[in-house]
Amino acid sequence: MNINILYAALAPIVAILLGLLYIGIGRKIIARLQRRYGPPFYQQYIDTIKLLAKKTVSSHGVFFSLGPIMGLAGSMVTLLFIPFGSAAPLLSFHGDIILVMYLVVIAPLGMALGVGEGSNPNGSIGMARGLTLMLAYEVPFVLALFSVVLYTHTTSIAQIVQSQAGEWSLLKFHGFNWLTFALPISAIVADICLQGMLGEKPFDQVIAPHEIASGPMVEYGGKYLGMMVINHALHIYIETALFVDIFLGGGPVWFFIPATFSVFILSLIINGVLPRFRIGQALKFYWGVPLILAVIGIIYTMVVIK
Amino acid sequence: MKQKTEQKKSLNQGGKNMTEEKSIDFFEYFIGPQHPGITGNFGVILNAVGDEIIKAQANPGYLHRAFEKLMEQRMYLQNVPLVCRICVPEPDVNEALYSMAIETLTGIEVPERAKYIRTIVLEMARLAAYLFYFGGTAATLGLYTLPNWSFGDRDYILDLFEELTGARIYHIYMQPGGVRRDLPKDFTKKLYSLLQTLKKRIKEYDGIFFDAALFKKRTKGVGVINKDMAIEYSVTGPNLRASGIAYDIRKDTPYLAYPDINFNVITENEGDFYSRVMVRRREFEEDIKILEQLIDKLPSGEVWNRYPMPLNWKVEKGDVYVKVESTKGEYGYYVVSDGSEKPRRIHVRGPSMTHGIMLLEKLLKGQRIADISPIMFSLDICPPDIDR
Amino acid sequence: MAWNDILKPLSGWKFLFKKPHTIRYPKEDKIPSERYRGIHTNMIDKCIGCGSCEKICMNQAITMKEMDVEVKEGTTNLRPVVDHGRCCYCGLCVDICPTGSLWLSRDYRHLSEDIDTFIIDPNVKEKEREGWQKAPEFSLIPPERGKMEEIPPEKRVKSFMEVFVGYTEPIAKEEAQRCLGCGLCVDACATHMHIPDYLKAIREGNNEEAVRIMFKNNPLSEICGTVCTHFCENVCPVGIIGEPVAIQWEKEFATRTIEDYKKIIDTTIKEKKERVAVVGAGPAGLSFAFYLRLKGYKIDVFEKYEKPGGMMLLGIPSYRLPRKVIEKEIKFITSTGVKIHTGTQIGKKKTFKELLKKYSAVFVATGNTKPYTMGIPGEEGKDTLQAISFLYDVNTGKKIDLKGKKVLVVGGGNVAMDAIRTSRRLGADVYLSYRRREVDMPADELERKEAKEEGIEFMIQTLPIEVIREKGKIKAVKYVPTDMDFSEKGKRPKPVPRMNDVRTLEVDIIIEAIGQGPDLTYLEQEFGESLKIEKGKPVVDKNLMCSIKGLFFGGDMANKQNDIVSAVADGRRAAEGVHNYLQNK
Amino acid sequence: MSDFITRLKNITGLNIHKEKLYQASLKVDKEKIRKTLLDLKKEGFLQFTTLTCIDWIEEKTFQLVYHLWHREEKLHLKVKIDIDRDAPIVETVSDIYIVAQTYEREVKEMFGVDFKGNKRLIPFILEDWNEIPPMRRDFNTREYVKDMYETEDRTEEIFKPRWKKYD
Repeated sequence: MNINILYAALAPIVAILLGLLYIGIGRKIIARLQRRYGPPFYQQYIDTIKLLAKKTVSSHGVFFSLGPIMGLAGSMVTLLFIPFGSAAPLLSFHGDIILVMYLVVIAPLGMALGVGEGSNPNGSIGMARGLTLMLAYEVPFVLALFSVVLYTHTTSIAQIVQSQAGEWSLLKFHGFNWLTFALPISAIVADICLQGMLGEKPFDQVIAPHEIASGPMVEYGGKYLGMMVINHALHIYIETALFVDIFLGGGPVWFFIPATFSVFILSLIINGVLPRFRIGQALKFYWGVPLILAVIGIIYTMVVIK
Repeated sequence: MKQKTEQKKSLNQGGKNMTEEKSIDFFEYFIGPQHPGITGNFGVILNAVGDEIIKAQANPGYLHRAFEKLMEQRMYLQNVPLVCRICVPEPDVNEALYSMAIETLTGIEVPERAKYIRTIVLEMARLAAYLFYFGGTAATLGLYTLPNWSFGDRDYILDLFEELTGARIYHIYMQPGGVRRDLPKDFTKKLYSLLQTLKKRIKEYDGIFFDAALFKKRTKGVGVINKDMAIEYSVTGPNLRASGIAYDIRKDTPYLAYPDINFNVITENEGDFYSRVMVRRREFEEDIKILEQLIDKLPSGEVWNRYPMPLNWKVEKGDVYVKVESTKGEYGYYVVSDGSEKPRRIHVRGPSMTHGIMLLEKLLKGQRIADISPIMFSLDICPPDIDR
Repeated sequence: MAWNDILKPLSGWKFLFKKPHTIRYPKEDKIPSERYRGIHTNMIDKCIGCGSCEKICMNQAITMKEMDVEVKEGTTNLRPVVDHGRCCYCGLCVDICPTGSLWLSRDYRHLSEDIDTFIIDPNVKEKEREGWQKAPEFSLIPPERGKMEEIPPEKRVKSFMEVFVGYTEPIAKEEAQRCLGCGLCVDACATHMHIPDYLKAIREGNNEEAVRIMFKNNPLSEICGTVCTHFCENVCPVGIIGEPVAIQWEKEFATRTIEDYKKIIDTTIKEKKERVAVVGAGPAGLSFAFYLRLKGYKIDVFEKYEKPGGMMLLGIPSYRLPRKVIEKEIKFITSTGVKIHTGTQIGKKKTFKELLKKYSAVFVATGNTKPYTMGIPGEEGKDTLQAISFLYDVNTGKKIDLKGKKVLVVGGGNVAMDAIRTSRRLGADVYLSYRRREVDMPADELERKEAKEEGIEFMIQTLPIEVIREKGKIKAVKYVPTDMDFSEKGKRPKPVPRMNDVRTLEVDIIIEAIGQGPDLTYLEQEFGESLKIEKGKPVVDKNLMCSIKGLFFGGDMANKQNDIVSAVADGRRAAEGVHNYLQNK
Repeated sequence: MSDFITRLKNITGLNIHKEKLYQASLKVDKEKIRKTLLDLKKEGFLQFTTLTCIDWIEEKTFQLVYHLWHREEKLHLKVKIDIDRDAPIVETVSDIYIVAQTYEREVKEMFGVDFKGNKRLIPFILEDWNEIPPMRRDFNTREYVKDMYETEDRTEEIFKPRWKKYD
C-alpha cells in the first residue's frame, strides 16, 4: 500500500473532525460572550451525524443534488495541496498556490449550481451575494499572496512553509521566521480577507438569517445539508490552514492545530461583537482599505527585498 | 386559514416568477410568514429588481384569531384573560386599556395605590418591550450578542412580573376596579435594585451596539420618515418622536399615575432608522427614572374596588375610547356596550395597523433586500395587533 | 466615525468569563414564585361542586364530572376536571371559587404524547407547592348582602308591626346579581323552587316572570318569602365567604310588587269529575288544594277554625307575618275554585270514613297540635302556658295582659322565639331558658339577634327542674346550669345538668315551647289497627298515601321538618300522588 | 377643550357633544361624511386614529365611527354615521386621510361595507372566504367552528340549569 493513498484517505477525515471541533468550541465561546452556557463542544458532531442519517425528502433536479457533492469534492481536492504543518502535502509543485486559489472557488461555484437549480430566491440571492463577496475579498487576498510570492520567490505552498522553518522544540520558540513579521501589512490584509472567506461577521451576508433565511441552505435538507455542514467545516480548516501555512508556517505538527484554532478564534472575536455589512458596503470595504494596504504591502515587500 | 398557508407555500416554491407581461423583469420575493427576519407571523410580498425593491405589499392575516369577535361572545370579566393575548411583546397595555374602558363606562373608581401599581406594571412592560426591541433590531442587523444579552435582562423583569402577577408573559393582573393582588413583600426593593442593574447594562449595550460604528453605518439615513410624512400617515409613538414631533400620550392626556410623574418627552430629528432606535434607547433611561419616582411615591391603601358578581355583570349602555402610550405607539380600545352582560363591540386600535401596512409599504419601496427586516423592526411592528 | 466607535464593540468580550444568566436545566432548576399560576389542584373534600369555575372559565377548559364522593347537604357529586390543553392559566376559577378548594400549584411541566393525559382530574387532599391561591379580599363574589331597612328595636317592641320593610328595587336587583346560579339551593329547598331562575328574572327587572316561576313550585311564595326556614340560604355557597344571597327577601320583594296573582298566573282549568277532600287549611292543605285544582279536580277543604291558614295564621305572630299576606294568598287559591269549609272539624260531626266514601281521595294535613310538656314537679297549673295555645290566643285577638309580669319561656325553636317576642310585645319581662348552647338552637340566627335587641334575656345552658308555687300561683322556678357532652359524634351534643348547682328565678308565668306532635286520636279511633303509625306519625309511601287506600297524609303531621315550606312541598307531592292514584285507579 | 368645541360648533355648524375624558362625539348624515371630515381636517384634526364599524342588527344599521384626534387641542372626536345594513355603501375618505385606506379595507372585509372610491379594497386578512363577513352579528362562530373542525361546543351544557330535573 502506498502511504499517499493513506494520506489521501486520512486527510479529509482529520480535517472534517478538526473543522467540526472548531465550530463546536467556537459556539461555546460565542455562547459565553452572549452570557449563555451554550451547547456541548461535541454538539456539531451529533448534528452532522443526525443530518447525514436523515432522509432527503425533496429534490429539485440533478444539479440540485450534485451541488453539495461538487462543493465537497472541490474542498477535498483542495485539501490535498494544503500542508499539515511542516508535513508536506500529498501534491506539491511549483505554482500550486495559484491552483489552490482556483480550487477554493470550486466549492462555492458548485453550490451556486445546485442552489440555482433550487430556484428559491433566498438561495439565489445568497449565492449571488457569495460570489460578489468572493469578488470583493479575492482581490486584496491575491495581492497579499502576491507579496508573499515576491518575498519567498516561490509559488509552492510547501516551499513557503519551508522558508519559514527554523529549529523548533518545546522550549525554544523560533516563530520569528514567520512571514507575519516579515510582511506585517500583507498578513493583516490576508486576515481581513480570511474573515470574509470564513463568512464570519461582518461578512456573513451569504447566510444572513434575518435577511434571506440562511440563503443557500434554505432549500436543502437531510444529507445535503449534512454535506454542506461538512463542507463548511472543511472550509474552516482549509482557510485557517492556508493562512497558518503562509503566514505562521514552519512549525511542527503539534503546533499546527493550536495555530489554526487561534486564527479561527481571532475571526470569532470580531464575529461576536459586530453586525453585518450590507453586501454593497462589504464590496466597498474590501476594495477600500484592504486593497490599498495590499498594494502598500507589495511596495513594502519590494523595498524589503532590495 | 389552513388553505391560505398552503397556497402561500406553493406560490413561494414557485419562487422566481419572471412576469412576461411587464416591461421590467422583476422577481417576486416573499418574506414571511415563516421568516426569521420578521416580527411574528406576517408577510411582505416584494417585487424586486436585482437587490432593489420596486413594490412592497404587506400581507397580514396569518395570526388572525378573531379576538374582536370572541370578545363579543364572552362576559366582561372573561375578556380580561383574552385581551392580553393581542400583543405578545407588550401585553399589559391591553389589560390596562380594557380595564380603563370598563371603568370609564361603569364609573368604578380605581384606588390610588392600584393606579400606581398599574403604572409600575406598564412601565416595567415598557422596559421589557424595549429590551425586546433592542435585541430584535440588533438581530436584524446580524448582531446576535445583543439579543442574547437583552433577552436575558428582560428575563429579570419577567421574574419580577412572575412574583407580582403569577405569570411571566400574560400577566392577567389588571382587572376593572384595580389589580388582582397587592404587591408582594420587598417587591419595590427588588425592582429598585434591578433598575440600578439595568442602568449599568444599558451602558454596556451602548458599547457593543448603540455607539458602534458599523451600526451607525448601517442605519443612518435608512427608511426616513420626515415630519410631513409622519403627520400624513398618522404615525404615533416613538416613531413620531423620532421625526421630531414631541407628542406623548402620557404627557398630553395623562392617565393613571402619570400626572404625578416628571419626565421628558424624548425626540430625535432625523426620522431615520437610527433616530427611531435612539429615541427608544434614550426613553429606556427615562423610563427607569419614571419607575424610580413611582416607587418613591407609591401610596398605601386598597388596590381593588369591587364590581358586581362577574357572572351576572351588566355594564351600562354607552361607548368609550381610551388610549395609552405603548412602546409601539398609540394603543386604543373602543368599547361599545348595549347594556347586556356581554360587550356589543370592542375595537382594538393597534399602532401596527397604521405603521405596518401603508407606512411600511411606502418605506420599503426603493430599499435593498438587506434592509427590509431592519426597517420593519425599527418601526416596531407587532403583527398580532394588526390581525387581532 | 471615531476610532473609539470601531473598537468599542470589543468591550463585549469582558463577559467571556462572567457567569451566564441562563440555567442549565435539569441540572439546575428554578422554583416558580409563590403566586405562580401552574397546574390546577383541587381539594376534593372541600369542594362543594357548585360549578362556578366551569361557568367563569372562558375557554370551557373545566368540565364538572360526576365523581365518587360523599354527598353532604349543600354539595353535589360533581367535581371539576380540567383540560390543560384549553386552560389559559388565568386563575379566574380560583378567584371565584367560594370554598377556596381550587388553587393553582407551582408545577407547570407535563410531558406526554397522549393528549388524554392533559385532561387532569385535580384530586389532591394535601397541599403542596401552592401557587396562585384564593385571597378572600379579592374574591370575585361580593361578600355582603344588600341591606334592608329595619324598624329599631325600641319602636318595634311596642306594636305588632312588621320588623322589616323589604327590599327596594335597586337593592333587590343588586342582590340578585350575587347569585352564582349553581342550584345547590334548589336541591336544599323542600319545594325545589327554581331559585336561580327567578333571581335572574328579578335582576332583569321582570318581577312578573319571577313570580310565575315561584308559583310553579310554591303557591304560598309570599308567605315563604316572609317567614321561611330558608334551607336555601343555609347551603348557598356565597355564604361560605360572606353572607348568603338573600333568597327569602328577594322572594318577598318580587311577590309584593304583584297586586293580584290572578292577573299574571295562568289558571285556566280543565274540569274533571273526581272530588277530593282536604282536611286542614294549613300550608300543606292549601298547596295541595291549589295544585290538584289546577289539574281539574273539585276540591273541598275542611278547616276546624273560623279562618283558613292553619299554623301560619294562628301560630305565627303578625309582626313576622302580616295577616294581609295570608289573606292575599288564600284569596288567590280560592279564586281558582277551591272551596274552603271553615268551622268544620272532621272526626266529630263528620268522620274520615264518610269523607272517604263521598270523595275519591282524602288528604289529611292537620298539623302538630299536641304540645309536649317538660314533666317537672309543679308544672301543672293555669299559669303554665303552652306556646302554641298562647300564640293562638294572641293571634285570634284574645286580650292577654302581661304588663310588668315576669315570663319564662322554655325552648329554643322558632316557636319559642315567637313566644318570647310576643310576650315582650305584650309588655312582659322575658327570660328564655335553653338547655344547649346558643349555636345549637334550631331558631333562626336573625330571630335570635332581633330578640336580643328587643331586650330579652337568654339563659343559655339552663334546665328548669322544679316550679315553686305559692297558693297555686307560680312564684319561682328552680333551675340548674348544664354542661355539654360531645361524646356522640355526628349528633347534637347532649346537655348534662349540673345537679348540685341549683338556682332560682322569680317568675310569674311559664311558657313551654319545647315542641309538639300530631294529634292522631280521631284517626286511631276510627281506623284502629289498619292505620300504621310509627314514632307518633302515620306511615306514608312516596305518594304520601298511608296504609288505607285513598287516604293521604302531609304537612307537619307526616314529615320531620315541621315547617311551612316542607308542608307546602308535601302538599305539592301529595297532589301529584293523588293525581297518579286517581289516574291509575 | 370646551372652548374649542364651541368654536368648532360655530365654524362648522356641527352638533358636537362633549363626553367623558378627552372625547366628543358627533353624528352626521351618511352623505355628509366627506365634507365633514374635510372641514375637520382643515380645523386641525390631522390624525386619523381608527375606523370602527358596529353592527346594530336589531335596527338594521351599521354604525361607522371615524375617530379623529386633534393634537393641539387634545380632543378625540368620534364622527358617527349610520348606514343601511342591507345596502352598505359609503363614500371613501381614503383620499382625505391616507391611512383610512387600510381601515376601510378591514371594515369591507369584516362587515362587507363597500367604500366607493377606495382604490385598494383587495382582500386583507381573510382569504378564500365564502361565508358572510365574519364580524357581522349574524355570523355564528360556534356553528362555523363545529362544521370546520368538528369540535364540541359545551356552552349550552355549562349554562344548562341542573334543577330542571325537579320540573
